[in-house]
Amino acid sequence: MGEWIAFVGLSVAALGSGLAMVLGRQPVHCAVVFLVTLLSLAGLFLLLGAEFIGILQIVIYAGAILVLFLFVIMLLHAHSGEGPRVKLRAQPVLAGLLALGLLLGLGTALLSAASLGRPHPGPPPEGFGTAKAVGTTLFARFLLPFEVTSVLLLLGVIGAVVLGRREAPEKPPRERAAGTARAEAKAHAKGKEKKEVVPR
Amino acid sequence: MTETQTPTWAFGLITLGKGLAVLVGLLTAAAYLTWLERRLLARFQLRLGPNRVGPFGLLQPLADGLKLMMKETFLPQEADRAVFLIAPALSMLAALLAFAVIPFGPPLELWGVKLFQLADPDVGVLFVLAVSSLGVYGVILGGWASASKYSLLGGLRSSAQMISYELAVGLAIVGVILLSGTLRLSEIVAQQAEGVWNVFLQPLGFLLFVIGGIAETNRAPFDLPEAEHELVGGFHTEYAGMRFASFFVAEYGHMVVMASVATTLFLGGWDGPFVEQAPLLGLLWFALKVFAFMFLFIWLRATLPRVRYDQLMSLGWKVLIPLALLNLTLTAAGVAALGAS
Amino acid sequence: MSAVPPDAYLVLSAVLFSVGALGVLLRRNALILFMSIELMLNAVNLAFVAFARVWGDLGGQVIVFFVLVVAAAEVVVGLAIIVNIFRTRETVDIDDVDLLRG
Amino acid sequence: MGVITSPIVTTTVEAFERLINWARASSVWPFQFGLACCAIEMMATAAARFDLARFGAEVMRASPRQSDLMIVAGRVSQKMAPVLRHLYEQMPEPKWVISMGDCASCGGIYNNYAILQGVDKIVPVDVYVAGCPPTPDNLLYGFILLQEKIKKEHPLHPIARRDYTREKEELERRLRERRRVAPARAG
Repeated sequence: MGEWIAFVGLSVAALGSGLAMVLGRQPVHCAVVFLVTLLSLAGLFLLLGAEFIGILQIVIYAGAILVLFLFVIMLLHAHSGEGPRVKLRAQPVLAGLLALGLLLGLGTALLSAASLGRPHPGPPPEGFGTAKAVGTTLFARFLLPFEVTSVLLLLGVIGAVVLGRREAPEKPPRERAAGTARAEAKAHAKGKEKKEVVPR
Repeated sequence: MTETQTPTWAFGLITLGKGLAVLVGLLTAAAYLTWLERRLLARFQLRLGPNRVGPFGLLQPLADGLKLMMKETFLPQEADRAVFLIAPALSMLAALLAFAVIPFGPPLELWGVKLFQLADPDVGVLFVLAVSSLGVYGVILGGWASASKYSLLGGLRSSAQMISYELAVGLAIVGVILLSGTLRLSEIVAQQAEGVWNVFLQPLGFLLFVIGGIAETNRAPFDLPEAEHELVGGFHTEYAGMRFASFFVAEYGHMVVMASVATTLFLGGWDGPFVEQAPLLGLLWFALKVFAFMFLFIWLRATLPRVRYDQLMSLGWKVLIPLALLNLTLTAAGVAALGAS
Repeated sequence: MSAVPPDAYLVLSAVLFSVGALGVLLRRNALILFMSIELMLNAVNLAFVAFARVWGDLGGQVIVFFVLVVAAAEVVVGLAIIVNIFRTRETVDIDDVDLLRG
Repeated sequence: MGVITSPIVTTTVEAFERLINWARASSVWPFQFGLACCAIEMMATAAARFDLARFGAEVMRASPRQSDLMIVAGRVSQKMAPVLRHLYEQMPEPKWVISMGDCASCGGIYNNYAILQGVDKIVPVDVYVAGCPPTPDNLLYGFILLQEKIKKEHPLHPIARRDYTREKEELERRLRERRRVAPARAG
């Protein structure tokens, strides 16, 4: 009974805040309701016996990723950021239809493939979902993916640093001396191009 | 929570009682820390400090609280109403929630329920990290919702600062986890009570944790989010009355939490002389250790000037995190060489 | 009433995924669009955890761990791209950046 | 509006008023706001020898939203006046003003077009502190006077409580007088 109450409450919270996030006008409001979604999802993870993953969800998603989102929203002081709709006027209708279709397809696929009508799996085994169990599985069965993930993270760091740099570093003086005229012409062209872009 | 003998109502009642006690205790501690800070700062500056309100000025926090409660409530015109209102509550919540898993006394049991710890989850350390990472929301949302450029700058600064220093703090904690082999806070303390305190095994980790903790609680010398000389009041520039008071209490609550976590992870929690004979003494030891940290916080505020923002960032990323990684590597090597505990 | 069947979690995850997809299809603010993608990832995570519960296999939970890592990397790079776009074009509306030039 | 006259209610209200006044008077947070040389003396008041902190008032807030008292320390130039007024209006109620020094009180030696001849032309001043500049003792004395003034306020009756019975008597007395006078004139 308690589980039902928790489940219904959390799923209503998750769904409501998810919808509010998708339909919200103000990006900061979207981020705040998304925080509610994340927390209720973490609660659902706890209900499913995934203690470690649930907490990890809060630490990584709510504690790092969403803060980064908020940071960027504030950095760009971007309000709704959506001008009047000029292209694709039918987009809202189409989007709704497509999402509904996706929901129907997903629902049938999941329910037919999964456990519909199967008895409840019963209480999880002792130690299911604890940090120790998850860690053992991670380092025994998934060692190679784990190592590959670290490479992925490194790539992410490098990518962010490269993309986040404001300007290309200045050329060393030797090169600059050699191609001053060319560089100047290039800079001039670039400036012109920018001027063309700005009024749009 | 796994006890089968205890009836549910008794468990609920005890938990409720514990929760209330912790809540009241933490709020009182936070309020009286402001008094302690003002008295101690006065001592450091050869002054007397507040002494007219009650004996030794002990009623000062009461007067401050009452005054703030009776102030005009007010909302800036351009402010985002909902976010402006929930930001202080979020900040407060994050400060209070972390205390739920901290064992502040020896594992005494009443009808099979632990008396001196609200909850003892398997992932206690991670819970503390998760909750303290939520603390940044109050600050950043409050700063944004005020619709003032000082507040926004304060919010941005503090979010960048808290994210950066949380890494160092987390990495410092990993060293302790490697040594103890568990994420359960009560077990970490019990192991220290039997063996050596972690501060002797992890001196570098302890130092990193304390520095990172000071930065994460936005205290001097890292109190840039509220640097008065550049940002007026930082993220709480536009907050007045009770909402400002809740930010204030949350800040001191964060300090208590940080001190408690440091005590639990590095200083052996409630462990101290004669605890085995008189277990209640553990509460006193715990309180004393937390108090020592508080003293350190205040001492640092009275001693050190505020660092510059770029200095803060380069300290975090170029010094603390590499050192934390070094500490982690050394600890891992040591644990691998000597065998896991 | 008995315990919640894992199917209920699966249905919830499907609905959440569709909501996220709706956001991706509907919104033009790059940041909200990005958050909708995160919502879809989270819905998938929920399905993984539910399956882990059904089969009593921790593999599902470990996959969630990987999804978290990938999401973190993705967000870092994606947000950097958005910031770059904003620097040159002063907009976060994706309809304004449909040309393949900066 | 009916006036509640039950003695129990009155005493309770008075007790509350005393409590609130005590809290307000013991925790007056000044606004970190210095204008000229008087500001130096204001800082000296907060420093070790005089220690404003004893009265719970060392919490100088940088934001007007969080402060209760504005110490106008120094001459107010005509250019500063609107700013000062703006800041005063940004402070939430209840708020007080101490006009510190001769310049802030009446223009002082700056009897010219550039300086506001007394800050009370733009904000309501509670306590004037004389001196050029006043010594920290003077400011402390002014501050204690302000505390006494706060303690005489009626926070639950924002407009100072009127003594209705006496007013009524006064009115009746005047009416009687007029009646007595009027017939005489007629006669």
